[in-house]
Parts: sequence; structure tokens; C-alpha cells
Amino acid sequence: HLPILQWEDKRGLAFTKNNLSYSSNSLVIPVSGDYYVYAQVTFRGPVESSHKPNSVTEIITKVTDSYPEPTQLLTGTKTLSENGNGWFQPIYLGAVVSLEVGDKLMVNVSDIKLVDYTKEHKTFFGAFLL
Amino acid sequence: HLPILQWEDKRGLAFTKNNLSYSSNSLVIPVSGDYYVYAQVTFRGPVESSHKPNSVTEIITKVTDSYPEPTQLLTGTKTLSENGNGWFQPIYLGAVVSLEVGDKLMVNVSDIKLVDYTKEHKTFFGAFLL
Amino acid sequence: HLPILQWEDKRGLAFTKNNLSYSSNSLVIPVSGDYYVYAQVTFRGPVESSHKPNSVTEIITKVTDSYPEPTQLLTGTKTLSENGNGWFQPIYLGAVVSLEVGDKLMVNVSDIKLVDYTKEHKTFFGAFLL
Amino acid sequence: RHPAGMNGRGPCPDDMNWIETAQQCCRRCPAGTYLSKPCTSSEKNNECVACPTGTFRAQANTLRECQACYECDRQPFQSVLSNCSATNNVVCGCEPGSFRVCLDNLCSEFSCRKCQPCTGRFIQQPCSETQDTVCDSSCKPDFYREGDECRPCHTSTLDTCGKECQQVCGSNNDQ
Amino acid sequence: RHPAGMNGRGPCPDDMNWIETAQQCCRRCPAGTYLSKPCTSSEKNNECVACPTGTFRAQANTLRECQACYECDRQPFQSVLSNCSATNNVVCGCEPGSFRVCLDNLCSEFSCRKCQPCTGRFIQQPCSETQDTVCDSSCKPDFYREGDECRPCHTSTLDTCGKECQQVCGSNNDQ
Repeated sequence: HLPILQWEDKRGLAFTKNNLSYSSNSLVIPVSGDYYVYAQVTFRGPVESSHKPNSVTEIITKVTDSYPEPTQLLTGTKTLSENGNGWFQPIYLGAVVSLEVGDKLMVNVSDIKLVDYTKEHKTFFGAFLL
Repeated sequence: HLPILQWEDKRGLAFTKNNLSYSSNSLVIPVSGDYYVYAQVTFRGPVESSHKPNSVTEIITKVTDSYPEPTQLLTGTKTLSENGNGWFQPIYLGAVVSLEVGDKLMVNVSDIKLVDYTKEHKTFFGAFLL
Repeated sequence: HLPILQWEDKRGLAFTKNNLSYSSNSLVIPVSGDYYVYAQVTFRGPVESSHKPNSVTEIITKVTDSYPEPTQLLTGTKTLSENGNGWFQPIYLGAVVSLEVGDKLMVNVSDIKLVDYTKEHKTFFGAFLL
Repeated sequence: RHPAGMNGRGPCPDDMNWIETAQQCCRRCPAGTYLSKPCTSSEKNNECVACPTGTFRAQANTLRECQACYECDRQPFQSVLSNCSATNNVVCGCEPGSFRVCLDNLCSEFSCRKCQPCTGRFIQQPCSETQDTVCDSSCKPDFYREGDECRPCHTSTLDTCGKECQQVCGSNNDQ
Repeated sequence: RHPAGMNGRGPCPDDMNWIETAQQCCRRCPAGTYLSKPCTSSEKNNECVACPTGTFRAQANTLRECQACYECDRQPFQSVLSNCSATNNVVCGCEPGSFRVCLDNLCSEFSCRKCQPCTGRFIQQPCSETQDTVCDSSCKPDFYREGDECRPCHTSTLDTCGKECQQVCGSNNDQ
């Protein structure tokens, strides 16, 4: 599977409320219902890495006890046309999904080395019950 | 007018609720109010087509009995700088709009052949009442 | 600081409700709580300007009486790989933030000359209380 | 299994899942079906319904819907290797005579391109699902090099037969 | 100060802020702390708590949390000029021997690149935080031009010593 992003859930702008909790890299759903789930990942390069990526991908995934495999809920994938020097590429995703209590939401990316983790307002992840 | 996208409204992650219904390619508004409306279309190419597109456009449109022409609510338009080989470009749109009972929401695109319809988590469309 | 965008708050699709008000280029928060805040800016070029921009940036910022400096809430920054001729680049941002009564929300951009203000459905800004 | 006590979940036996709404463990629905009505305390079986066409479940589950099948991209040279069934997603590939160009390192997204014919050259490696044909760098006998192509001698005429062509085909033209 | 009457805000003295929940003016928390409990009417001091590690407040405030520190990008040649403290955000820069390539006109985003060495040339301007070394366009004595490089004469051998090289180093080879 694609690498999973880790998130800050307390400091600065980050918070968890209405007993939506964050544990082992996922948002844990406290009550069944329809949620608006969203995430933005800012990718940036180039970084010292063997191969030059030709695309970046962000996927919001659901893991549940009711099924042994993760389910891909939302996907944003963009090819890169930037040449050698520095590039930035934000990908925003958001939609309503039906979730059950205990479901876990996480964010996978094509290459963790390309994620800009330096500022909290550039890469973020959240959900709210409708 | 620009071609209108058709949507799956029952299978997989798709659902309609709170008597928001889907008919003839549009979401039909059951009760007047403010809705957060959103849609993502993933475009991809190249495809066998006479001309090489230099941009892709996604528009969320409203059709209402009170006016003979559709109203453009939200527009995302991006020029393409990808060269010959395969490219991907997601466009996400979302905002609050005031809608009347019976209004119809639909998604138009610049070129239907460029829309990636292969996976439900790459191209999606929805709305919820605030 | 980066230039601040001005917004139309009455005509066309624009409206302010639930005593969320608009004054001196900002949305003024009437009651403390969690808000989903969003904005899309469509950038376009080239424009007659001394230097050729190599990136565009959109930032949703909070100004509050409780702190003398603005706080950056959400940032979308993208490098431009478009060559000489005309280009378009929409940036959408949206997330839940905790706000206090009297806080002011505004949108800053890297270069006001690059903002496509011509159509209300291409560049928009809003918030709603959860 | 889920740690006991996580908001009322008891540990379920291996072949059962905890159903929140029924507040008890129920037998899983087999692959190809989904849970339409959870089991009641009296008997242990859920009501499972077959996945509607266009959806699938590859594994036993207690989900309320089946996953929507992917579709193969109607791009040139793409083909359906195996159709979606109640228990398997569609599998897409490239038609014979074409190969995959991966768009990401997992190759979950790819386009298909025609294999190169190696006209006038020997084939070092035949075209495969994931790689174009590898042609010999030099031309076959009776073929002369023109740019990066190999042209058959018999098609060359006196005036089109440049230096390379004469070297290779020269002897034929004299006869 | 805030216009009076804006939903019950009275104008506060200069060193105080209006606290909505307490419906009154309270003294600001000093930089490096945030407001954990607003002052009650009887005395004027808020309860202020130090910013947890990884966060900071550069100015006096009546905010409910501190700002999260930025992090320096672990890209090549980037360095931490000063760490985040309770009162200052981290400051990132480029290691000595490298310079900033700004990605936007405010240079809030930048990457670091190695300074060019000017081998065989005099340095017109040394490398700085914001600019690469500026090399002289002509080569130093005893160096000859090869493409856009300056090569030392002693490394040239008879067969590698082209026209340029002979002109510059020619005399040395004869001795």
C-alpha cells in the first residue's frame, strides 16, 4: 500500500472535538453518519531521490473492521510537468461519505519524501458530521 | 452548451438521502435553503481526438424553472502544460449557494472524452443542506 | 504582507446571512464556534508586469483583536510551468477552523494583477458555522 | 480482533464481526454479497444479499454496500483482461501488440501504446505487457540505415541511395 | 481600539484586550504564553500558560492556543538558523557554501543550492545567503577556456591542447 501520513492533532490550528479522535495515524469515527471529509497535501520537489517522480497522488482511505481491505474514498492524482528546479503542487479533496462508528480515516500519498510538512496551513486533514 | 456529465447515484460510495434525488443527470433540490455544493472531475489524456486540448474546464450549473437559461454557479478552468505523454489533472470545486425547491444541479465539462470515469473515487459530485 | 482581495457581498450569487457580515475586505465572525471556511481564486496570465511570476499563492488569513499579527489559516501555493502564452490556474482551499466572535477572515494573494476577477463563479470566498 | 470494551464491542469469534446497530457478533456475509439486515440475537446469521451488477465484494464482510467496479479506460489499445464479477473487480490491460506506459510508480494508472515494429532490425526482446519491443541497434542484412530507421535495399534507387546505402546495398545495384 | 458598541465591546485600555466570554477587558498574556482562563471581574489578570514545546507566541495576546512552529525543510543544504522558542518561530536558511533559490517573490519558500566554485576564475562577488558566487568571465592566468570551463594548463597534454589551450598554455609546453 501507499505510505500513510502522520498528523499533529493538538498543537496550533489542529484540534479534535465531538469525540472524533485521532490515533495511530487515523481519525476514528465516534458515531455512524454522513461526514464531510477533506484533506489537502502540498507536494514539493525536487528532493534527493533516485527517480524523478512524474506524478503525485493523495488518497483518503477508510479502514473498517467489517472488511479486511482498506477502501479508497477520494483520490487526487496529478502529473508533474515542472522541469528541474523547485516546484509546488497542492491537492485538495473533499466530499460526503457514509461512515460507521469505529471506521478509521487516513491519508495515503504516492511519496512521503515529496510532502511539504513544514507549515500547518499547507497540509491538513479533517472531517465533520453533517 | 458544454456537455453534461452523467452520474452513478446508487452503487458503491454513491447515495442520495434527505430526499435529495438524482434524475436526468441532475441533483434535484427538495427544499429551499443554502447548500454546500461540490464536485471533483479528474481529467486525463491524451486521447484519440482531432485536436490537442490546451485547457480543461469544469462548471457546476443550476437549471431552474424560473429562468430559461442555466446559471453557472462554480467554475474551475486550468490550462494544460503537459507535453505529449499521459497526463492527469483533478479539478475540485465547492461553495455555499442559495437554492430553491425544484432547482436542478449538474456538472458540465469542456470535453467529455477527457474525463476519467474509471474509478468512483476520482470523479464525484454532491451537495448537503446547511 | 501580501495584498488583500476585495469581495462583492451583495450582488449576483454573493450573500451574507446568519449575521456573518462583510466589512473592510473581511468576513466578520458573529458568534464563536467551528466554521468551514473556503475560498477559490482563479489566477490567469500573462499580464503586463515586470517579472514573470514562477508561482501563485492564495492564503486565508485571520485577524483578531487578541493578537497584533494576522494568522495564516490555509495556504495554497503552486509553481507555474506554463510557458509564454495564456494560462489559467484555480486554487481551492477549505477546512474547519475554530473562530472567536469578532475575528475577521480575509484572502491574501501573491499578486493581485494575476487574479481573474471577471466572473463571480471563478473566484469566490465563504464560510458557514458547523 | 477488536480490543474488548472499545465502546461496547465484545471480541467476536474469528468468523464473525461485531455489528454496532445489533450490538452483537454476527456471521460475516460471504464474498460477492453484502449485509442487508444484521442478525438478531435468536439466530446468528445476517441477511446477506448478492452484490448488484456493476459492484463486487472480494472478501467476506459485514458492509452495507458492495464496491463499485472500476471501468477500463476506453483509451486506444486498452482491453478488459477480466470482467467485473460479484467477487472480483475488473482487470484492465493492453491489447496484444501494445504495452503499458505507467503513469505512477504503482502502475495503478497506465496508458497503452503500440509496440514498435523493429522494421529492418532483429528483435532483441519481444514486446511484453509492461515493455516495448527491444530492437537490435544495427540493421538486418540488405537494409541500410537512414537516420534511426532501417530501409530495405530493394526500395533504394540510384539517386536516393546515399553513402550508407551504397556501402550496404551498393553491390546489389551493380548487378 | 475597537469601535464601542460592537456587540457589547467597550473600549479597553491599551494594555488590555476585550474578552468576549468574560464580557470585560483583561490584561494580555505575555509573549510565550496563551490565555488558558480569562480574568473574572474582581481582579484583572488572566490565567496564562506557557506555550507547549513546538508552539510559540511572539507577542502579548489573549488567544486560546499558541501557533505551531514551522519546520525547516529537510531538503539538501537547508539549515536551522535559529530554533523555535516559546516566543519565536524557527528561522530556516541555507548551509554555508550554499545559497537561496526563491520560489516566490517574498522568498517565504526557497530551496538551497551549492555555490559554484569558479574554478580557474577570479571571484567577482562571493557567494551570499541570497546569491550564487559571481565568477569573472575570463580565465585566470595559466588556465585555458574549454567550453564554459577554465582548465589549468599543467593538466593539458599535447593532443588535448586545442587552439585556445595552445594560445594560453602554448608557451609553457615548449619550455
